[in-house]
Amino acid sequence: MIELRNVSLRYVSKSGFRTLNELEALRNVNLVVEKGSFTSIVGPSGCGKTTILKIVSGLIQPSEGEVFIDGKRVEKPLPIVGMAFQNPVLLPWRTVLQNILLPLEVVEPHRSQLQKNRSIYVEKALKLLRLVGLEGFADKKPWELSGGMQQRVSLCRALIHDPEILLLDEPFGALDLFTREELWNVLQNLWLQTRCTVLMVTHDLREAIYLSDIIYVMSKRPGTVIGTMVSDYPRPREIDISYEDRFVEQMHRLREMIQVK
Amino acid sequence: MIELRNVSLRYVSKSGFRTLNELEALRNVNLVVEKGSFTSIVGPSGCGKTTILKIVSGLIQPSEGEVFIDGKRVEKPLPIVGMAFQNPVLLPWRTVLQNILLPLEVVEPHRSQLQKNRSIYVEKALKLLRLVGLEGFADKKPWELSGGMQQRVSLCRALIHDPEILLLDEPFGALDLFTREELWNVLQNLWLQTRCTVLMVTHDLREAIYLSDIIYVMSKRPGTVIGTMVSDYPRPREIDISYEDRFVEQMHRLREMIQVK
Amino acid sequence: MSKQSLSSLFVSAVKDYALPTAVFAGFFLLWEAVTRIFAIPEFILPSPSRTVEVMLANFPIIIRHSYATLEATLIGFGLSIVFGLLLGLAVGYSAIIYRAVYPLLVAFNTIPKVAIVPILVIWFGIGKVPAVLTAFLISFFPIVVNVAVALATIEPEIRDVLRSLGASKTQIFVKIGVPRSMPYFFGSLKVASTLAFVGAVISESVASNEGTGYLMIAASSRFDVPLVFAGLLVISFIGISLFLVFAILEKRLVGWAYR
Amino acid sequence: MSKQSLSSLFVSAVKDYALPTAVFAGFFLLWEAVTRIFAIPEFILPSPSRTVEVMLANFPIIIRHSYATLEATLIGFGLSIVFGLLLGLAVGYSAIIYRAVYPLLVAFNTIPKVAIVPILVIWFGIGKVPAVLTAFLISFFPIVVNVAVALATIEPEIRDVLRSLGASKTQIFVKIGVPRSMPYFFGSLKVASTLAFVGAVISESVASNEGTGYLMIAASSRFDVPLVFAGLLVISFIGISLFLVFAILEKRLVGWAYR
Amino acid sequence: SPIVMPPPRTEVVSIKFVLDWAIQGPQAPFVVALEKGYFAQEGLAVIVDRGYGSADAVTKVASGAYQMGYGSLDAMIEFNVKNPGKELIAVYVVLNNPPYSVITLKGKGINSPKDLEGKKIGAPEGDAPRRLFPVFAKATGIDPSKVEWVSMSPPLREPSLVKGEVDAITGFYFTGYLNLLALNVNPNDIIAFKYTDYGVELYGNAIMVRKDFMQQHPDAVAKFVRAVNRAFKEVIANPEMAADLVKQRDPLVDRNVELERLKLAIKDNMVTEEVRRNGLGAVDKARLERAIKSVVEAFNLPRTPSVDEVFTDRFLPPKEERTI
Ligand SMILES: Nc1ncnc2c1ncn2[C@@H]1O[C@H](COP(=O)(O)OP(=O)(O)OP(=O)(O)O)[C@@H](O)[C@H]1O
Ligand SMILES: Nc1ncnc2c1ncn2[C@@H]1O[C@H](COP(=O)(O)OP(=O)(O)OP(=O)(O)O)[C@@H](O)[C@H]1O
Ligand SMILES: [Mg+2]
Ligand SMILES: [Mg+2]
Repeated sequence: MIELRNVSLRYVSKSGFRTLNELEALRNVNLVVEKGSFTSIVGPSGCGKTTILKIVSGLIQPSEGEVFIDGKRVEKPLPIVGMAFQNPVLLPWRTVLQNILLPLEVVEPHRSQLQKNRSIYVEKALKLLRLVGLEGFADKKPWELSGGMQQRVSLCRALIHDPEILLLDEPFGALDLFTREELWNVLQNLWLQTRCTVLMVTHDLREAIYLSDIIYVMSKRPGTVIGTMVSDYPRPREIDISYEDRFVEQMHRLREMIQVK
Repeated sequence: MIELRNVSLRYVSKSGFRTLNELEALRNVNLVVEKGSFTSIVGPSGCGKTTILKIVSGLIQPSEGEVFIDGKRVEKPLPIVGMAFQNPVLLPWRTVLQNILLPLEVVEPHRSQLQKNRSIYVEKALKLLRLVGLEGFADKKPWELSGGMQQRVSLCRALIHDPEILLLDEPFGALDLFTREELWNVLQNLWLQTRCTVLMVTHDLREAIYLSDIIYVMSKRPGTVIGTMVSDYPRPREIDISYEDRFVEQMHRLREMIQVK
Repeated sequence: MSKQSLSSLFVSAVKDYALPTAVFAGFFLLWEAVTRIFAIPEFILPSPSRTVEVMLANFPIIIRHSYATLEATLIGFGLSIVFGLLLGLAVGYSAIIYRAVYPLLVAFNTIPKVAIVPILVIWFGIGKVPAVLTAFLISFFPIVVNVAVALATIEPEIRDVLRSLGASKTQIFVKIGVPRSMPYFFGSLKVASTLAFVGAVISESVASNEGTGYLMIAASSRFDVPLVFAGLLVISFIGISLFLVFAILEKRLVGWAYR
Repeated sequence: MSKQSLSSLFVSAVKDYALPTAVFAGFFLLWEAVTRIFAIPEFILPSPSRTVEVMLANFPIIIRHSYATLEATLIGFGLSIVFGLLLGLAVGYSAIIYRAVYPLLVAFNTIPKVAIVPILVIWFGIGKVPAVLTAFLISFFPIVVNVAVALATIEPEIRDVLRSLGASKTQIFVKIGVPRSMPYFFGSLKVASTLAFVGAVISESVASNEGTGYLMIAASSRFDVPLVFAGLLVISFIGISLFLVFAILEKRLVGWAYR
Repeated sequence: SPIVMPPPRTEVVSIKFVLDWAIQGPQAPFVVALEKGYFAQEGLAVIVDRGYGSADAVTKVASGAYQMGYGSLDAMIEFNVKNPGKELIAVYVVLNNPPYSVITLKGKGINSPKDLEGKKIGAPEGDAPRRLFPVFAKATGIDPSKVEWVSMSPPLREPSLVKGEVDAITGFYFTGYLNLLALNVNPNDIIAFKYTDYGVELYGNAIMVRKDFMQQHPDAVAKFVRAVNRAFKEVIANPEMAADLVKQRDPLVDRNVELERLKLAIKDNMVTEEVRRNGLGAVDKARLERAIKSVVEAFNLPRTPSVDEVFTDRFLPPKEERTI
């Protein structure tokens, strides 16, 4: 379970000892992600969604308030977290496959087994690549891939070490509609198998409702939670449900929640 | 007018003199963008959309076929082109404002006037920033902006030198629905004023129909044009038209065109 | 990164000033201890206390000679920056120039500059010019290498931003190459400035009537080793001062790279 | 970038081999011409033809001495790589270590190593050890600087990829710091390897019974300037060979940075 | 010649010996002793290294890096006065007259020492003839303050003289003379003022030893001196053979040049009137006393060492073995 209690965050620009200016990105954010649930965050550009993910992952510390994962305060990044960043950020000196294997070289218990079970892990990575539609690209360098392809590689990298907590920052932002819908189902299936806790940022309301149990709506900067919506369609869900009237109506409601501001 | 005649492109990985492997990205692409028109390209991830923009801009040369702009063969990049890349690629040592002013330091006649008319150009840049909703961020460094904000800055940079040809690679991909719709109208208004030739890549079919005169649909890799659709709503268009039945129906048709493959 | 408290301010201040001072103090203490414990004779390695004593006693002379060295160093170093930058840009920009010029540069730099000083002396006479030239010749290579690497490794994505505007190669240099290579350029300046000092001193020790190099040779031939070390100490101080100037410039100009 | 034709293949081949050869040939021709046109006496600057003549006449001796120099250089250079890398990692990683150690390093490098050789000789005797140590001491600084800069300028975005996995500082070093700094590391190796040669030769010229430095001093004290230059020529050739080894390694290891 | 006795069963003492300069003709006595195995026959394991000037040799011996060395007496005197407790002492003088000289060329307008006034003289800062120039000036009655010195490293001297950068140089006569010949200067154009020709009473280079080593290993020092003395006599008798051995030791040298250099040294510096009278290696105490005074004056030393502090004759072989 992930819990944000009264989290505020100010970005400070410093020059030497002097504070040049401050920017309040988050104000009093309260947010709970139940263990094993799929939660999404939507909100206007620049409202602090990425900042929330970075706080949950322990990459930055809140200016005020606290973050708990399974009751323990987050003070530094945890290896049980897998994160797909908004930019793919693949390491240019590694091939696609080597990029995907990176977390295994860092996170225990995989790290000590990588040597021994390398072929098993490679097999797993190749399977993930196949799932996201990138069969045959394992040995390419990142810059030989298109933007959407890089994003998919970055998703594989977040998944490879079976994280208990999965943080996704617009994971399908650079993908076309069909690839996107395919990957929704891929993600849904993986999640149904592992039941890890997912916190996803997205701009696509359909995506949010289709994949999530709960959707948090955020206000403009300084970002704070201004509403939630439950999506209780039975799983596994299929694309067709998104054309159902109830779904479309929910999308409209979500839209209005954001628009009210 | 932009014209692609039988354009094919193969990416070649080399190691020293040896060719490691080839990847056929485009095959026999024929495409015409009328002068002053707004044209979009849609297609699956990795089908070569970005590649087409790079070929049109003269950044890469087609393996076969030819590209003409206003009847002249494109052999190298032209200063009349403004391009917003799929990644924002802002220069980290420059502030937001300085990033936007970059093209003016390179492209004539602005270059020779920049010194003299600096305040006018700065005014223009600040106006663009205001239009995309980034008032007050002129003096920030790029990495102090969120992903969507960076993308908007990159759009401003493509526009600052009043290019005759505007190439946009998923310019609104990282934006939430509302910011996106606002920017559609901003772009539409700018375009109605300047009537430059726009070629845009997008994954959002609504966006494509809303903004364009013509939409080209591309196949999976190796990419080629498999269909076109005309969008003839009178301008200026307003967001409401996208909820009209005809528009929704056109979206479904476009969707099917892509899905057929 | 995001918090700023009194205690962190204090920590920064300590980092900024106290620590280097402590390290230097420690270094001198160690040096003093070594010379005492092993009873190292003065004519091999004088203790720092003795060195400072001699330094103070001969301060005006040392300063005069150090000034001469500093002058030669700075002029030679200035030449290095200009030519190193230009050559680095050329080499980093064009693979052809890289292949053509690099091996020659490597060959040249493998040669100890001491071997070249006599030639310079014969051509330019004894005095300032050989010192300046030696400082230049010894210090331009690191600048060339780093600027060249920085240019050659510009990410194509960034380069394309300017190329797409029809920018000339020179413009890409100026707008991207130069600012992007700044952190490494400053790095190379740190190496180059120390080498420039070495070059000037070497040249002075081969043929000159002034400068720290001359002072050192003169002192050591009189068995006045503490004076040699006093000269070295002053040169080191000047070297550090120059380094601090760079450090400040660096902070202002390339802070973006060290976020 | 995307085209590959016979003609472009030919152009690459020319770039690869013909051009550097031509440049070298041109350099030697120029040198020969200068010595002839200005009738420069042999004791100032011997012509290349004379130098080569002397080189061939004394080939076995020169090779023996060059071998000694190469040995000292390589060992010293190896030490440089190891310690330079370690120190560079430490300095580049921790701002505290940076502030504490950097000024000391700068001060140390401002001192001409010639001044230190006698101390080394007193402690380690005449011969190979001082040469090795001098080669090491003179060449590790560029490595430290470049590795440190490369580490300190890692983009936070890339660093966060590993940090988010709970990676330790060491792991971030190994997985990102090291590969990312490779291009600059190789750049610094080019500078350091030439300096290592210089260091070995200098030490040999002050305290040794063998090596190119000894050969040069012996020859120059006999006014056999062509022999001095023959020694320099051989050292340069060895320097270029070492450079080529790096160039090949570089192409294999950091090709990604030069796309 | 004496029958070589099997060496007594004492431990082999190893001695590291540093020369004043490169291995050249005038260093032949040590080369010959080494190459012919005279040290080994005395039961000594000797290593001979080239040096980088007398000052450097003195320092290296004093520091303990070497046990014995070869260098000029003036450098040793200066060091001894400046570093009490680390003194060296000379045990055998090789160059009875120092080869110090001022060298110039015809056409520079210098025909007598007096003409040096107002002229530029090139020399390394630590060059012995340069530093002892006041002694020479006193002997010739010129004003040393009217001479302008130009500092340069040793190999730059002769080219600078030829190029006209300086009007004269100081240095060892046998070095400067031959270097000028190597630069294609006509021997008749070379003008040299040898210090000894003008009544300068100095001694040249000697074998020196650290005092503590001398006290611990008096036998070894005596054996070393004996071996060198034996070789020295052979060198004087047969310079050709000596030059061959020098060439053998350092293949890079030009044998004939070194032979020439050696012959010059023998003639001017090694076999003097005094040597014929007193034998090789010895000193004339009265002359040495005057020499010490000159050095003290020239170097502005705070103390005047006694003759016994500078030289001891207790290791000299019997006079008949030293006579030529
Ligand atoms: N490193 C930083 N330094 C200073 N300000 C920052 C930094 N990162 C983000 N900000 C500011 O914090 C605010 C929130 O940024 P964040 O990246 O969390 O937004 P976001 O919700 O992810 O937006 P988007 O949808 O555009 O990605 C923005 O106004 C941005 O300018
Ligand atoms: N520099 C490159 N080197 C080698 N292959 C490349 C390179 N750039 C692109 N490709 C390949 O060319 C194909 C088309 O790439 P492109 O970037 O044009 O796709 P795209 O249509 O823009 O995709 P997306 O929507 O994901 O951005 C992809 O399969 C990609 O792997
Ligand atoms: Mg974001
Ligand atoms: Mg693309």
